[in-house]
Amino acid sequence: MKRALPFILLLAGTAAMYLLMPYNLAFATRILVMGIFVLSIDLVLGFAGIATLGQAAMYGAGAYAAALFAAHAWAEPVAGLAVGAAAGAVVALLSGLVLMRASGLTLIMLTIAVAALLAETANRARDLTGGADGLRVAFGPVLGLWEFDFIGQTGFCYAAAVGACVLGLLALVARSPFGLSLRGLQSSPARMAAIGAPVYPRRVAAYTLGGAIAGIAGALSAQVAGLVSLETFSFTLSAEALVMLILGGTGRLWGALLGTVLFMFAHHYAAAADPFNWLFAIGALVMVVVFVLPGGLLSLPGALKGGRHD
Amino acid sequence: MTLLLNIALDGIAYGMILFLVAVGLSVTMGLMRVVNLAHGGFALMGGALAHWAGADLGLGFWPALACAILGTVALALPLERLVYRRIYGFGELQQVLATIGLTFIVIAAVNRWQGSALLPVPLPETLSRTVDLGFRTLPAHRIAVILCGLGVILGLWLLLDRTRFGIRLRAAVDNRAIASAHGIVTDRIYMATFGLGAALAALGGVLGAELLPVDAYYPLRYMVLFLMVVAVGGMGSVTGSFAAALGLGITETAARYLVPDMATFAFYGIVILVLALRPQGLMGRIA
Amino acid sequence: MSRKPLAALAAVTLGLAAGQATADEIRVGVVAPFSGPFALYGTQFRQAIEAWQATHGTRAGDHEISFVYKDSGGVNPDLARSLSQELVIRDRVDVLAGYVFTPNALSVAQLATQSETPVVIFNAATSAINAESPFFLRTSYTLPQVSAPLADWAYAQGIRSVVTTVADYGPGIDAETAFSEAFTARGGAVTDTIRMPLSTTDFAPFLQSVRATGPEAVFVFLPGGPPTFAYAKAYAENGLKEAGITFLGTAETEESNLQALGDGALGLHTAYHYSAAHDSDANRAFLAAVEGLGDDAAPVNWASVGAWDGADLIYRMVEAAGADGRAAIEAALGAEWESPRGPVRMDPESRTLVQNVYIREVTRNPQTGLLENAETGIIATVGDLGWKD
Amino acid sequence: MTEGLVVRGLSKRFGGLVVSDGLDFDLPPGARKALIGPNGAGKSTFANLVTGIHAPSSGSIRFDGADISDMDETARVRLGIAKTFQITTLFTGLTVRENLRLAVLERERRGFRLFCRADGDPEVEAEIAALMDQLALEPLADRVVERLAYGQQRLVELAMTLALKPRVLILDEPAAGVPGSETHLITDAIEALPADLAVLIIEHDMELVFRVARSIVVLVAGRILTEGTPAQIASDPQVRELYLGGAHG
Repeated sequence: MKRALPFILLLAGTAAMYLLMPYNLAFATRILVMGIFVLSIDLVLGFAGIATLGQAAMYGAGAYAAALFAAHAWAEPVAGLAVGAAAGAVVALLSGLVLMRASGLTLIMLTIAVAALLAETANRARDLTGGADGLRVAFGPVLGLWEFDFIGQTGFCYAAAVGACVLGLLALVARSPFGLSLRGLQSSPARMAAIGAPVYPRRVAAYTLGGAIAGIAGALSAQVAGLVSLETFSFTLSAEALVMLILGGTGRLWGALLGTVLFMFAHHYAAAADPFNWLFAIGALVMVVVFVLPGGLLSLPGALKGGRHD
Repeated sequence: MTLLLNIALDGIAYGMILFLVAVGLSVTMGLMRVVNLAHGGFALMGGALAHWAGADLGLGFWPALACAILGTVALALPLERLVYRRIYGFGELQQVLATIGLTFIVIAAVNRWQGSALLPVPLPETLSRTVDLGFRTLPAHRIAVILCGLGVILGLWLLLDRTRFGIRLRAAVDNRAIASAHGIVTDRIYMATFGLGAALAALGGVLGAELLPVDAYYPLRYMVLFLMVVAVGGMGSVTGSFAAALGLGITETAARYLVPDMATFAFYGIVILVLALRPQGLMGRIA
Repeated sequence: MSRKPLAALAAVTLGLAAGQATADEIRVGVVAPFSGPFALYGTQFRQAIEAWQATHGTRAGDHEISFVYKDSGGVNPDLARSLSQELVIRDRVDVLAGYVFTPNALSVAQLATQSETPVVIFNAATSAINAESPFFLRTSYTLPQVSAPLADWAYAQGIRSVVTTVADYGPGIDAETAFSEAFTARGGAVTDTIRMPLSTTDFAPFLQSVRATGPEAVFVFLPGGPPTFAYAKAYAENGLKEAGITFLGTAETEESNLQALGDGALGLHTAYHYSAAHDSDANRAFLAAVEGLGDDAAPVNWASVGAWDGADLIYRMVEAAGADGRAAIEAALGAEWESPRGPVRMDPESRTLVQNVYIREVTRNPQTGLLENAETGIIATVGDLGWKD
Repeated sequence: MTEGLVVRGLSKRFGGLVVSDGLDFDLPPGARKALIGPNGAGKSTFANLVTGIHAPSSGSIRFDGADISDMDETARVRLGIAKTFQITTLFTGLTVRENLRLAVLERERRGFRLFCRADGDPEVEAEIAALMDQLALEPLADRVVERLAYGQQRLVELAMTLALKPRVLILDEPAAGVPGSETHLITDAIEALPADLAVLIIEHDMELVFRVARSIVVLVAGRILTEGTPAQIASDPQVRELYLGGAHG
């Protein structure tokens, strides 16, 4: 029962968003998409300990792949998600073969460089991608049944369903031998090698899986917005998502979700009220979390109790 | 032949600007092992102070530059004490986040103070002239930057390799506990080094402004560029940053002459190639 | 996913829409960057609108007009669309306005069409945007609109060879195409086309290449801000002016960064639809209205005038049609008025303004001592030359 | 006939520095050998060469007749050559049970399994329980490793290494850093190791060495000085010179 509690809370939260914010469904949908993206970073960074500031490379690849697939092959969104996931996975696999041999600052730089290269490629391939103008694509009804409406009901329910699937998948993975081995990788690559685990292939696998999920998030964003822009590859997107993850707490799925929801709400309301001071607020918030709550907000109850959680 | 000369000249001039804007980071990140994403923030402080001194106080270029460097150091030292001292022992990611947070605060502060428009520092007559080199002209400013870059690398080499301060700094970085045991006051050494990094950041921000114009969002716009130079050069090596800046500068300049639309690919391609083959950077020590 | 809540919500929304038609208050949602590197646009939009309301009141016909502002940051179509949707559905705005970047404008096409909400674009200048929804209107300009007349003017000045240097992204290439087509159609020769990476800050290599080619003029298109600043500097420093290579630009000498360019900018030629130095009563009234806002007034440039004319157009639409989107579009098409930039007319087909394009030269105003874009003549009165239906 | 680990002419240079110089070494099944020598003699480098962390500059390493000189660490562990580190290296954020589970699952090559629970296999859980029982770790089973005493962490590391079911076990200073009151835990555990397991102990603690080793190799400056039974080594004048003459003991 206790294990199911977070799921029940999450379900209730999603339903509450739908019922309490019927006029803000587009915003609620963006939270869901971002949540999936942050989960993908959590898998790569929080579980496997692979430091990245370039996860947007896979997000953008997924978004463009889904849009191009819809424009030239089949406009059904669920198929588009599969294509987006595949594109994210392929980009992560190919870049991961080089990147996963590096670590630390070098790795961070390489992830940034890969995203920058992809952005430039998409910019250059204007005939295909529309370049800086963006690529506008009309997607068909979800599973041929539900048309995307401008109020955003279909978009929200669709994103919630996809988000639930991704979360379910990651909850499975987190408890699997693979998930355990990722935590091992993060904790001590030397020890992993000493127990005979193939460290490099395992890191590539983790990066690829994270890439697939980022690809799904990107594809989903393309579908609900009906548009893809070069900004899907941007450093800002990677960095912002990372801040959300750290805010919530790394290495735990709920941390990723909590951080995303809080950050997005804070941004939506605080930034609307005072865009300038928002930057002050976010800067201060990040520093407070790093200094005072390195485990993220999810570690707050434990910290308040005075004891450390086990 | 003229083309080759052009590439060499513009490449060195551009590379030297890259070196000047990144060398402060090479000091804080390379020597002190802090992934200091707020480096651009200190350069911005310098640029904004110089603009303020020039435009609002009516000072000339050189007094404005001095004002920028001193002002930035004056702001950096308390920050070292309050913020950086606490993050020296953190992991790379934590350092990245803490310094990104600091960068946001600096941007917001400058934005509030000076607005979001460009913050130019008008050059003095001596630097805004163009110098005739026979086959072409070159702005005097670029020549000054090249000389300044050479001066900085020489000065740092003397400081780090030839003085007691340098020896103590390297001892402090390599092993803080042992250095303390030998009576080296590591806190002061760290503070002085950090001040040096901030001063170099301000110098680079002001001198580099002709190519990398300063506005409130300067730190975010060029953060990746600074980091790339230092990462390619190798952590812990000022000489490495120098080589990387010149190498990247000449490569990108050559691409701009020969295949202008591929220049971005050339830049990132080289970065990926170098880091994939030598993860520790050109002259980095293996950790 | 049940159909029930959908139906219920649709009913609610329709009910709200029905209530709106009789309401006296018309709300306009402005989506623009109010934070980040492009925050100046948002400030200029807001100040132009406030200046308009300060001088023209808040009533149009029988309707009270109010504006709601939303911060879209930079290029972020997801956010722009979500904010616009929220404005239409929750804040019940009757008109959307603003939109600095092309992707952001494109992202609301479907929303505008489905909800029949007129969208008045204050800035985004890619020709193709307006084809995406019949509810798009544009009070700025399009790239071909200014680039092609510039080519005509250059040819008329006796310039026969040009090298184009543009930023390697959509708008840059659109400008390059429009200029080259117009220039070669006249009989001129484009001897080289250089596309410069968007992130470039060191323009010396490109301009040295231009110099080596030795054309009579160089055409440039760059995004505003630091790149433009660095390019203008590099043009002066690399001796192109001395070599007799004329600078042909568009928005490069816009007013918000003009003073920062310094003396190096003197004599630069640009073709554009608005200069803050335009000599007319309408412009003086506009400048006075913005200055009347107080010390915080941002420099006035094309973005300000786009918003000012946008407000003008919105007032006309509301006066004629109230909250009825379709009727409002009908009322807007063909509308003519005297703008601070000169006479303008909303082209019924391309839904972009037909306006004068001026040739300007950067000079120092002897009275204020400041740099300004002195208009030396009208080159053309044109609509969107890039419009393809 | 199994021949175990056979090392011939093994050398390792780091730049100009020769750390291992033409070593010949045998470790048949059931062996209990100790490698001793002063600091800097190249003991840890030897261990790293055997386990594949470093590649040799020359020479060969054979295991059960097959040349494994070019194999990487992972492949050697999978052949059955396992080691503990000089400084305890564990998954510090995980519990004792999770550390052991990870080792067992990797040995079983299940690390890529995505869709079953890591703790879902009763056989694996039973094996973990047996290992903890063997080293008296049960009371600590669900404690996070980083909060254990150092001697306890040492035991966890030993248990993890045993979980790999190795045929060659290299213990790099198993008692280093362990308080005297806890050393017996380590000694007892080593004495209770399976009889057919080949064990190499690198250690400074002579008491421990003389208690568990049946044969001792003395390494000085990258070369083997001498090899013999504990009694022979204890009476060897060269060794006495080395250890009583001021070098570390």
